[in-house]
Amino acid sequence: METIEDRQKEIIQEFGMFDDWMQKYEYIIELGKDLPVIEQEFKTEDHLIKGCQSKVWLHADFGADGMVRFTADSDAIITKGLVSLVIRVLDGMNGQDIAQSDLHFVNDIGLTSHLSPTRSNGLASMIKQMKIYGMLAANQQPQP
Amino acid sequence: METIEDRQKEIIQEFGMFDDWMQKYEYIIELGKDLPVIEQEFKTEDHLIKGCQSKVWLHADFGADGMVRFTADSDAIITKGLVSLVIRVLDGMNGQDIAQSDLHFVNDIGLTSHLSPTRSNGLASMIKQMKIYGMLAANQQPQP
Amino acid sequence: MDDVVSIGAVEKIRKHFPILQQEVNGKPLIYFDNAATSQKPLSVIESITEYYQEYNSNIHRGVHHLANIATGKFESTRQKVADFLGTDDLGEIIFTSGTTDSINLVAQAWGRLNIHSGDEILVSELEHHSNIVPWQILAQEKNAIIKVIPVTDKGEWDLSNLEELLSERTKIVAVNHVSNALGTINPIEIIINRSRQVGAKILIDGAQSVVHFEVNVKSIDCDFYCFSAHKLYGPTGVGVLYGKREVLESMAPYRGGGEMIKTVSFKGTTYNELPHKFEAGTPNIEGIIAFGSAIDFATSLDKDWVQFHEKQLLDTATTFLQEIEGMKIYGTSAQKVSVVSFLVDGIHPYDLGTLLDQQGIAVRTGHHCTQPLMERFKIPGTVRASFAIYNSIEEVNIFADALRKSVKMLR
Amino acid sequence: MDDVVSIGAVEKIRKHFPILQQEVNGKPLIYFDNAATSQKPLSVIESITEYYQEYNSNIHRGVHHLANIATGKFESTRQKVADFLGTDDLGEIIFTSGTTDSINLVAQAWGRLNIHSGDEILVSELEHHSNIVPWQILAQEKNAIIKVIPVTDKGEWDLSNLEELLSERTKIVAVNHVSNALGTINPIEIIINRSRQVGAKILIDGAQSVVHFEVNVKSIDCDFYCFSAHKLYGPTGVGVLYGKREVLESMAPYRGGGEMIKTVSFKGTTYNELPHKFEAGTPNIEGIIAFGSAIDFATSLDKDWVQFHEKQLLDTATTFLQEIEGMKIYGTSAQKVSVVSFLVDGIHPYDLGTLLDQQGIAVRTGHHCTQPLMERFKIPGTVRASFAIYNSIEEVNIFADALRKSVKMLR
Ligand SMILES: Cc1ncc(COP(=O)(O)O)c(C=O)c1O
Ligand SMILES: Cc1ncc(COP(=O)(O)O)c(C=O)c1O
Repeated sequence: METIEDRQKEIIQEFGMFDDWMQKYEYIIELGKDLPVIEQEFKTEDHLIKGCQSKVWLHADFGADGMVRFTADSDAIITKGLVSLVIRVLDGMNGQDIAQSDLHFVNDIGLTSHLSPTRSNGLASMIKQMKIYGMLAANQQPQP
Repeated sequence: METIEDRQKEIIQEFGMFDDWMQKYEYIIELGKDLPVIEQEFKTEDHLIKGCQSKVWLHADFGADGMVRFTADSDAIITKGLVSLVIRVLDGMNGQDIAQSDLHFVNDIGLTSHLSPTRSNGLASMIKQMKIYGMLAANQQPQP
Repeated sequence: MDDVVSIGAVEKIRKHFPILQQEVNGKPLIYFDNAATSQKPLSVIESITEYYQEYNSNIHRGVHHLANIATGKFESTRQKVADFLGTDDLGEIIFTSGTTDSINLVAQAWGRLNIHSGDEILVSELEHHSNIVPWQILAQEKNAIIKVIPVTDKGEWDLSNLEELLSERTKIVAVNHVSNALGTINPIEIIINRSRQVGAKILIDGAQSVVHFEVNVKSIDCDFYCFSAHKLYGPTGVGVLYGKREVLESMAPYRGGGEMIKTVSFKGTTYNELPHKFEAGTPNIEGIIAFGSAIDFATSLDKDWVQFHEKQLLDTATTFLQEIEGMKIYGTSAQKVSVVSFLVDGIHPYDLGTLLDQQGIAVRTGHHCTQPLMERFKIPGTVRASFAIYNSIEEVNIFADALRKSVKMLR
Repeated sequence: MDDVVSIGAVEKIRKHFPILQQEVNGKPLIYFDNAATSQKPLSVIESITEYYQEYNSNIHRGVHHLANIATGKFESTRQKVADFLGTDDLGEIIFTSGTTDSINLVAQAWGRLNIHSGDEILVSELEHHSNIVPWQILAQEKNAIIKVIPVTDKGEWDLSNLEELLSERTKIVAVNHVSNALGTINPIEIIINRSRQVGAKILIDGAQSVVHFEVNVKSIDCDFYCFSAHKLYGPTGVGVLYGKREVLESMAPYRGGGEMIKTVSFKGTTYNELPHKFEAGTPNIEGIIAFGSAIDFATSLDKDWVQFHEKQLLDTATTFLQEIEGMKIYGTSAQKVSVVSFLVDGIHPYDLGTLLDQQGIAVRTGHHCTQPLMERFKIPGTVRASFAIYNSIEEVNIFADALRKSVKMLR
């Protein structure tokens, strides 16, 4: 089975193909357009991630096997693309693995140094929230 | 009779003899020590000139002929020396002449550019006050 | 004045601004975020260096050489500001740390003495947060009421109900000279005239005006005028509060400390004369001295050329923007400074800002500290391009291409 | 550490301070006015130039490259200040425009909520005006009482009646860490300990301490600690307020404006999180970034050497001063920083200052913004020489000669 690490490597490889950031953004935007949209009912205040100029809603479904499924949306397409990258890495993974994951790909593809501080903060907040969900799932807590 | 202008020229000439400011200050200090001291009864709040780190008391006596006599004191000796220079120029002069005088010697001997702003302000305040006394004397106002 | 003259002039002016000679993301920097803060000419940067290398010293009350030079230069900026605003009275020029600080000073030092329960404060819907929140804090404390001049679809004041908004209870009218979010030049004369009739005091937030056109506080006849040095080629951390002498004299002190006192004793303290009464503590000495150089720079510019050039930048940008499908420009008054705020249908302003930045172009996105105005237009924010004298028509054209490309990518 | 090491070290340090390489009145500048403001190392001056030439931009909420760099550097100073003061919580570090501003912030934003009629505020007789007047303004508004810790002939706190000065009514104790006029290092631990017992909050005015020795706000356990960048090798117009998170959170905002809000609406405004809640408007961006370099410089110094060298400067000066006839030194505590305040019998301090300046030596004369302290000693002011790490023993010896000469001239 594919691990979180495998998926990160895939993304790093993909991003290695681009010559400049405009191309990377083009790809991120495409990813954003493809992101399966969150159910309307979850686009509420308590699904909102703080710390961004754009809005991000995140929802998690816990499987009985400790597996977590994420859906998300954003009003900004680049943000959505970034969100979709993280989801691609963590979606369907085991709660425990999510909670303990080290998402080094964000750094490796140059996002950390390239994004604006507000955007980085937003991304970091989202990853943190996903890890919390992972932890909850691992502890077999009822779904929030 | 000696005019205000004559007296200024004298001072400018005297100061022209010094090579540096330490010598000028030495001279100013000597002048300060020699200044005839104001009567104790005039060392009051309303004889105080504002705008100086040191205190300056100034008193004026009006003669019947429109002539003004100044006495003054200061708690700082350099200030006293400066005061004594101005008094030397204006003392015993006609009120009208005092009021209209242009004390260019202050500038000519380099005091304007050399003194600290507080001290310059203090000196300017004193000169202004002396001119006011001159005007009062010229108008034959009763002595303040 | 024709294009050629203008291009030559811009090239000459750009030489004064070292920051403009750089690349961002591999593209020449195009700085269109001037309403947030202006860039600084070399003369301003050099005056800071000179200060620190030659005569840095705490000012006032010093007897030594360095303190004397510093005090002289510091006070000479006050003279320059007085000349710049058209007052002869140096006591009317208070240095603060910025427009925000100036407005808070008035809201506290004037407001707490003069605003009572049920009194009214009139602001407008297009104010910057800095000209809203200080009044809200005051109103909350005093149980006073904030009234709001609404804004039309064009981004202008709707003065049709001004009579109802103003009353005997209106104690102060605090409004913007130029809107930072939209660029609208507001008809402050009308407001001032009508406010005088009900006896209200008038504060003008001039943060966005002084860099674009001349302001004379005496002919405007306002009680307070505020602006920041950093939007006028000067350093950050420096602001001006102009106040009419009689009004300033009637006010309580704002901050207590060194400089603002005459005598301090535990039996009772007396305050210093204007302007020092409102300048407690060590001021931003270096900043205020450098601000003097900024004013020198600003006043050395040919006013007609500035107007001409800024209008050309605005018109060129407005024309190309209107050609983009789904474009909506916010702020379409005929009276505007060189600021253009817009949104493209279905595209988040943040995404546009990001892609423009990739192409070396600095614009601002978001609510521009004017949330009530965004609420009025029911938008989360805009993309704002604000142009300065050192921007060129060529830069606007590059912006046009970059924007078209970005819109295409995001659709 | 012997003299030779020390001389070598001073020479090395002086190279960092370009201002020291000049002549004043034909004599090499000797700058002994460090307690008024310190000189700045080249790294600080360069970081200002770099800011303006490379990445000047308004911070926070920007999406573009320059704004990102500026925001990053700005916030990194906050981290440096937190490390410098020994807290992990960046929300506890508020940037202000100086010590005076910091104290006023507390007096207003904390004081107006917590001080009521009949409450007591405890200060000491040796406070700077900046730590007296804000409390007087507050006390007058709230009908509160200011109590004063007296000072002994040696210029130390007289704590013999501390029990009577402190009571259940004491709501805040606001005192000086180091006296700017006398140099005394005050035993704040004792005061803090006893103040805690009556439940009072504690503000320490650290304007004169941080440049001389290390301060850890967590081990001191104060509620507030204030200082100015300009006395710590940094620029003017920048100050720090450290506050305990829970205390800061309980406080009302001080200034209203941009940055300090979460949402603004005429229906109601909500405030931002710490530290931004207290930082309204565009801050002194350039100054705060350069302050980061100043802290880097300060922390790069060998603490032991600083202590050793400053003590040597103080001891050398004290020894020669005592040999002058009619000399009286004010502030003779064993716990002192490198500051010496004095008067010579029958000679006005202003005259001494003037003649020293003629000889290239910058000292401060006057009341040093401590009029109640001057009143206590029944003097109009003093001559104050304050020494910094870049001063040399040789300079102190030149000072000795110049002072003797001046005294002779004035007698
Ligand atoms: C002990 C003390 N407190 C407060 C201040 C005020 O600092 P600032 O003028 O930088 O606000 C000073 C500076 O002279 C000081 O020495
Ligand atoms: C209209 C207006 N008012 C007030 C301000 C606040 O100025 P500062 O942040 O310099 O205090 C600004 C700056 O953005 C502004 O544009």
